[in-house]
Amino acid sequence: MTVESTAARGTSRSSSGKRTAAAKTAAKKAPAKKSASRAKRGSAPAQPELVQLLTPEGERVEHPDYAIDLKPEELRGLYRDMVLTRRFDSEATSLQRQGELGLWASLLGQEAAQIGSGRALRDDDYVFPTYREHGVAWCKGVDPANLLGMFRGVNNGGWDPNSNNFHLYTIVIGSQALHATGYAMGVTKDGADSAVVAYFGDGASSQGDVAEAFTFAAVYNAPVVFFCQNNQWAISEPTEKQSRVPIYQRAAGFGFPGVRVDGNDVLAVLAVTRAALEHARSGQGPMLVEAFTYRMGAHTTSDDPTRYRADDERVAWEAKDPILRLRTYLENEGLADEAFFAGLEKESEELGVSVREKIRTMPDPDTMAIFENVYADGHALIDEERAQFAEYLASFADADETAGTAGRGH
Amino acid sequence: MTVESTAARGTSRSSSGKRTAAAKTAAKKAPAKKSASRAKRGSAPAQPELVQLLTPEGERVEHPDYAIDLKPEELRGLYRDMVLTRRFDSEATSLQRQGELGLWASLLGQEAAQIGSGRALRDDDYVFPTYREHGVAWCKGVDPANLLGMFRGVNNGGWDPNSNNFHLYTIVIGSQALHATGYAMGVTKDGADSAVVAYFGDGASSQGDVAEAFTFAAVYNAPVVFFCQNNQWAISEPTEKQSRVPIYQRAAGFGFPGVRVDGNDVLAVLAVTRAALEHARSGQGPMLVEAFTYRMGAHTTSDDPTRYRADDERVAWEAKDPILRLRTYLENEGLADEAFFAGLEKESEELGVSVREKIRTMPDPDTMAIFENVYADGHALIDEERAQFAEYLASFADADETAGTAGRGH
Amino acid sequence: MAAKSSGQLPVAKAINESLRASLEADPKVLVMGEDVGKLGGVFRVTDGLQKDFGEDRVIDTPLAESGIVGTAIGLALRGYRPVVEIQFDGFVFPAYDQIVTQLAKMHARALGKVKMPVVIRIPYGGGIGAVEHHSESPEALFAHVAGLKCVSPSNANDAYWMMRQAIESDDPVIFFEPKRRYWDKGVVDTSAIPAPLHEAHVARPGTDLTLAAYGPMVKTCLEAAAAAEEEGRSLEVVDLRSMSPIDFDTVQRSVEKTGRLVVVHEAPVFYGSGAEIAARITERCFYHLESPVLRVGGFHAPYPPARLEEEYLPGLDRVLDAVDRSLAY
Amino acid sequence: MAAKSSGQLPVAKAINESLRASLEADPKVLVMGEDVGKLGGVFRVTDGLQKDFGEDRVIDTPLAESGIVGTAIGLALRGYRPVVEIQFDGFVFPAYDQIVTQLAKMHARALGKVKMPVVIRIPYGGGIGAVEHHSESPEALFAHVAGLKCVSPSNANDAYWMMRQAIESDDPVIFFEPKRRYWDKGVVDTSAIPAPLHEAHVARPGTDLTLAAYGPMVKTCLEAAAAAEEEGRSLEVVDLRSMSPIDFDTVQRSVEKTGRLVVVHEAPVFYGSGAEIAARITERCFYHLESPVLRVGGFHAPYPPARLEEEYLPGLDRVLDAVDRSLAY
Ligand SMILES: Cc1ncc(C[n+]2csc(CCOP(=O)(O)OP(=O)(O)O)c2C)c(N)n1
Ligand SMILES: Cc1ncc(C[n+]2csc(CCOP(=O)(O)OP(=O)(O)O)c2C)c(N)n1
Ligand SMILES: [Mg+2]
Ligand SMILES: [Mg+2]
Repeated sequence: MTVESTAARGTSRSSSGKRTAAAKTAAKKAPAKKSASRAKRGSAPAQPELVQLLTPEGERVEHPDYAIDLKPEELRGLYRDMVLTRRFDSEATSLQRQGELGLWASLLGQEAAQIGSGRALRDDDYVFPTYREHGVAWCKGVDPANLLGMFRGVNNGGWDPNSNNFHLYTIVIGSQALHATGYAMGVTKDGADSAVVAYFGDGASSQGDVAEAFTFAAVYNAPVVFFCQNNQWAISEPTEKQSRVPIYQRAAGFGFPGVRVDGNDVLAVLAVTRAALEHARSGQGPMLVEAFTYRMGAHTTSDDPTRYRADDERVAWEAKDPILRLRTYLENEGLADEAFFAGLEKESEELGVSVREKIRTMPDPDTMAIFENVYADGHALIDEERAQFAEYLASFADADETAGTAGRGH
Repeated sequence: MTVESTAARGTSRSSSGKRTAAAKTAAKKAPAKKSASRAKRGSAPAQPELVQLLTPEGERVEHPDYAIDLKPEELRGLYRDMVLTRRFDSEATSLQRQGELGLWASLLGQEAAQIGSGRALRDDDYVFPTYREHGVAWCKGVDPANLLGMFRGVNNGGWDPNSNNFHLYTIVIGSQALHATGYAMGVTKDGADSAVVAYFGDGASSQGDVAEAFTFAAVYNAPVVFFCQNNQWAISEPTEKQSRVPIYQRAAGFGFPGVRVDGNDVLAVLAVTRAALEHARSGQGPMLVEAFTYRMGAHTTSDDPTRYRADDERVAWEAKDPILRLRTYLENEGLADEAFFAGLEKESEELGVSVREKIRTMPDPDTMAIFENVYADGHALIDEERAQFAEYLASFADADETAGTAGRGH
Repeated sequence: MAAKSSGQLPVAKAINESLRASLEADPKVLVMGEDVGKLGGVFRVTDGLQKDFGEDRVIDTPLAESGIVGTAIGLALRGYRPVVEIQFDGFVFPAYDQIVTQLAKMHARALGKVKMPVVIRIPYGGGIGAVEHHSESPEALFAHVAGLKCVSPSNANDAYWMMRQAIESDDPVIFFEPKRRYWDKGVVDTSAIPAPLHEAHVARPGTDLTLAAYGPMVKTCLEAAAAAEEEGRSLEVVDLRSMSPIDFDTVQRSVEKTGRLVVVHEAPVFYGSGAEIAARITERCFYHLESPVLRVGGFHAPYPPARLEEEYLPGLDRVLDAVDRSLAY
Repeated sequence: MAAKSSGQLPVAKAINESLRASLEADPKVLVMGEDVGKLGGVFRVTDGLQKDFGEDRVIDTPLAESGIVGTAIGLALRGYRPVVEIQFDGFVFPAYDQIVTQLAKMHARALGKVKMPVVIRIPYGGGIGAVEHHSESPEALFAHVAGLKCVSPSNANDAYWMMRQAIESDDPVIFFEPKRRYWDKGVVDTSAIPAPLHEAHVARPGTDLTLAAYGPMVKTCLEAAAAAEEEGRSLEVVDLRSMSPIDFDTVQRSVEKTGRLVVVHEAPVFYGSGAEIAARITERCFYHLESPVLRVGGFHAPYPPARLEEEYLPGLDRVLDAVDRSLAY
């Protein structure tokens, strides 16, 4: 087993090094005290268990609790999903650099966590994403170009959540965990056996809303899977700033199971998420999955990670690349041939082209869209303001017509 | 050991009965599934450990982790504290009935939890209470009459928190857990070895603020003891509506120890709180103490518990009365004589009289107090409004003088 | 059954009947909050509902307001119509983030693809001798937020009908219940056709000056108008009923007639709803106003302890003082 | 060292220098928030502070705004003076409960026995092409709340001095930083004696009409005044600087001179600060006003996606349109 090779950080980060040292000192200070022994009872094992089915070297390994048996085309399918997702993501990053998008939140490095969990879903399962679940959106069949609308600044959510059971991106950290829980409560009321997945990050685990979602889900036994992508960074803050024990352990204290999975291992993520969904579906309530992964890129295109983290950390994680390891496995086992990889390369290229084209022709919203959809049943003030603004805008048109001069800019 | 006699409910409450039945059904549904076995890993043992040093029958028992050795006068002191606290509390309840107070939140039944924890404190330790910690206030030396101010409606907090290191009562559930944590962070910054205690209820354990306090305390290793009085009710809601596992287990998932203590056993509460304070003081960070107790009375004088709970539950808990069991022990062991009990009875009576007198002579605040202490450095609008209101009030005085008629009521 | 009732009901009971009728009319309607089940709420507004509609539809929640509103949003996304109770005005703030950033914006964020039929009931205002956080009037903090609607009934009939309409609305409605008027009785006509939810109502006609108010202050204004009549002054009282949107047309019509306006609310005057009404009515009626719009309300201070609330709250005298000042221009 | 700097600084850097000077001047001053440490904040306002003052005084916090403000309150109770950063306007709401029910009221609750010297820095407003929740102007939601003070500088010198004064204040101050002006340079004179924190400033004298604004809109108003001058109109621009308290005296003096007032802010007009200013100035200057106070601001709609913000935000033309309308009375 090479579980540690993924679990342990490639390079020791100075702050994390310090924390360990500090903990040791504290323990030394009062070694004979009873409270120290009690402290141990409450705290975590040093090396948390990490479910892994495919090592970074592309070797299949077994796990006593989580088995998976996939057909070659299923394995190729997962590979294809990850490759296309990465391609879409890097295309979006370029489009941002070219000024077509105002911002982009890349999922680079998190493809296995997203495709593995996304492919565990049934059509009737419902997803509540953060702003980074482009791979899950892909699995749910959301048109990738639609994901770009809010980053381009043409809307705040460019798809109908109900047409793919994929909720809108949520920017206020942690909020969606409660929406997912409420939705899952509704699923139970309807007597359905669908499940709901709430995605969130390591940083989000600190938000009160996430804890309240745990409480509500436990109390109502709601069929919701809390899926935490621990990519080890919340912008510039390492996970140590959010928790001093692994995040999956949070669940037990709320009365439901938690498990940590190698988030760069698409097979393990798929197996664990399937089990969690089944747990929810079968009336056993919520479960927390912590996918231990790594944010390979910047937080968003506005971020500069060189200010706060060493490059060798990222380099070390490159060796655990989720796509690479599945490719090695496919190649080693002869499960995919050259033609497959070549075909995928072409498909990738085409996806890039189509996304580029779609974004470049994506129209700006009409000015009067400002006043649309604020209320479903209307609001007198909106009507008044819309009319006044239209009149105001028209006054420029009149001025243009009569004097031939443009307005002075709003 | 008669631990169960306190831990188990005297009567099975129908809703709790249902929950157990439902859980059993769910487990039966998928007994062979792996996810079921995983579920067990995450959930609690059926009979949570409860630290007890004095049984409901007044028998001293030992606990492997928590020892205590008190002198007879210390034991009598604890008894006295509980008796006087109960007396003060029942006096306040009567005063409410007589219209002297607008409301009262009785601590009846929780004397051991409060005196046990309150007497574990050093003078330099700081307490952040809810609205029910009259016994802790007593231990910290706050004049009991001062506690009545907010319930009488003459102020929103009638004491200087810094003169007794006892913060003001906090009504917004859970808020004070964060204040305590921040205060404890400050203690660490100051290099002091004081500890801080945040009191909260079982209901409060659901609030996001309490979870965030756990996170901050863990991350900064703050010397704060989270002291949860699980009196089993949040107004009309039993603890099952807040958590499906014992609350003390919440702590481990945040990376610090939690322990459940018999909250009606003053010796056990004292021992456990001492250990938790020592844990905090010695640089080991936060700890959660769940004192398992029972709210013998109504939530407040405005509440009518007959609407939502069976009287036999309360009756069953009477057998576990915290004062009675210590009295039995004192009497059985010959640690207190008739004179002591008679003296205490007299002291009790005097306390009642003095509280009654103080409350009846407690003056109403001056009208203009409305404008006082809104800002430390003043605010132009307050000055304006104060002046206008004074002028307005004066106009009635003028009218009174000239016409001899009273104002029409503000 | 209860829906046929028509007669004298206290405001709290009228809301209870309204919730009951809504639960009966639409299986998607849910009632949720702290202590709304067996206890029937601390004001008994949900009394008996859990018994009759079950724990699945009348839901005692954990003690966490953000959780209550956040899960209500999720339930709405699933097609339910949750009616959420916040126990007291001062306890809505833990849910403020979910209300402002999620509930209010979800419909717009989804370009209209999802609806948010969530009602948030808040017993609000003072006058009941309560402790801190139990007497506040935070309506301006919600009315400023686009995507929300805010209403407050002043009497039993409105309480019944406005609640039914709020539950039927596809928009989130913050429903401010005038808790000091819970016990005031009025005729509830459950067979009448109600006025639109956001329409103001001339509660008492008059010619000399307009008093505009909503919720608990309508009664105070009506009493003031009655007292003024004895002094030979004819005050018109407009019951606004809705703080977002505000029916400025009705106020404007009144002010065009009377030439004077005093706005009365319990909430602090500074940045309160009176400011919005004063600003807009002054713009609309600049040439009709014979005196500036005056405001009577709370001071820029925390709600005081109960023994001072009578002085703090706008009462008959403070309203009439403002009337005097307005008429003195 | 840095405190001696005097010269052209961008607003963001001026705040950075101000924080630095405050950290140097008083060991009780702390800086805390998400990413304020190594990263120096997403706008680099706290750049270099952790390096120079250590992790004990410049504190990266967990991602939980209620936790940040709640622990800041506790630290203030222990004698510290925390300066809290909220990363963007739209993320202050999880902390709203702690701000409104605890921070704002603690001093009054304790009958003056404790003080709450906490500054909450909020980069606010639009114009930077950001995604949802990153462009809002929620100041009215704080100014309505007694116990808080709210200020917003419009230029680098004020940014420096007002921050120093806010930190020195024993009251909680919500410090709204005009994020679209972070990069605008101005002279900062660190040796001058600053004006009182809550005093308004006549940024440009004029005679025909008063424009009142604060924060980012002051620049817009100054530009509008310059453009109006070309058309022969003399506009006076009042930089309010403080939204609670508001220096009504200065506005009143100006309006008594000009007879006309237009209030400009990015926040939605409905229940916005313009309403309070309009209501009070109309009361104070009823006989001086030649036209109703007009308001220019955001619409009653969520802040729109970036591609619409130029239309949504009050700009030169909308201000001048209001000026035209006011003068047409
Ligand atoms: C309530 C709130 N506070 C702050 C932010 C600003 N912010 C955006 S992303 C982020 C970090 C999130 O970290 P994490 O939860 O680990 O997710 P990741 O970005 O790593 O996927 C922060 C602080 C926000 N969006 N919402
Ligand atoms: C934020 C908030 N929500 C609701 C309330 C109303 N309320 C007051 S006490 C209480 C129950 C508290 O239960 P618990 O935490 O168990 O404490 P106990 O009263 O049992 O001591 C509730 C819901 C409140 N004070 N604050
Ligand atoms: Mg992260
Ligand atoms: Mg309780």
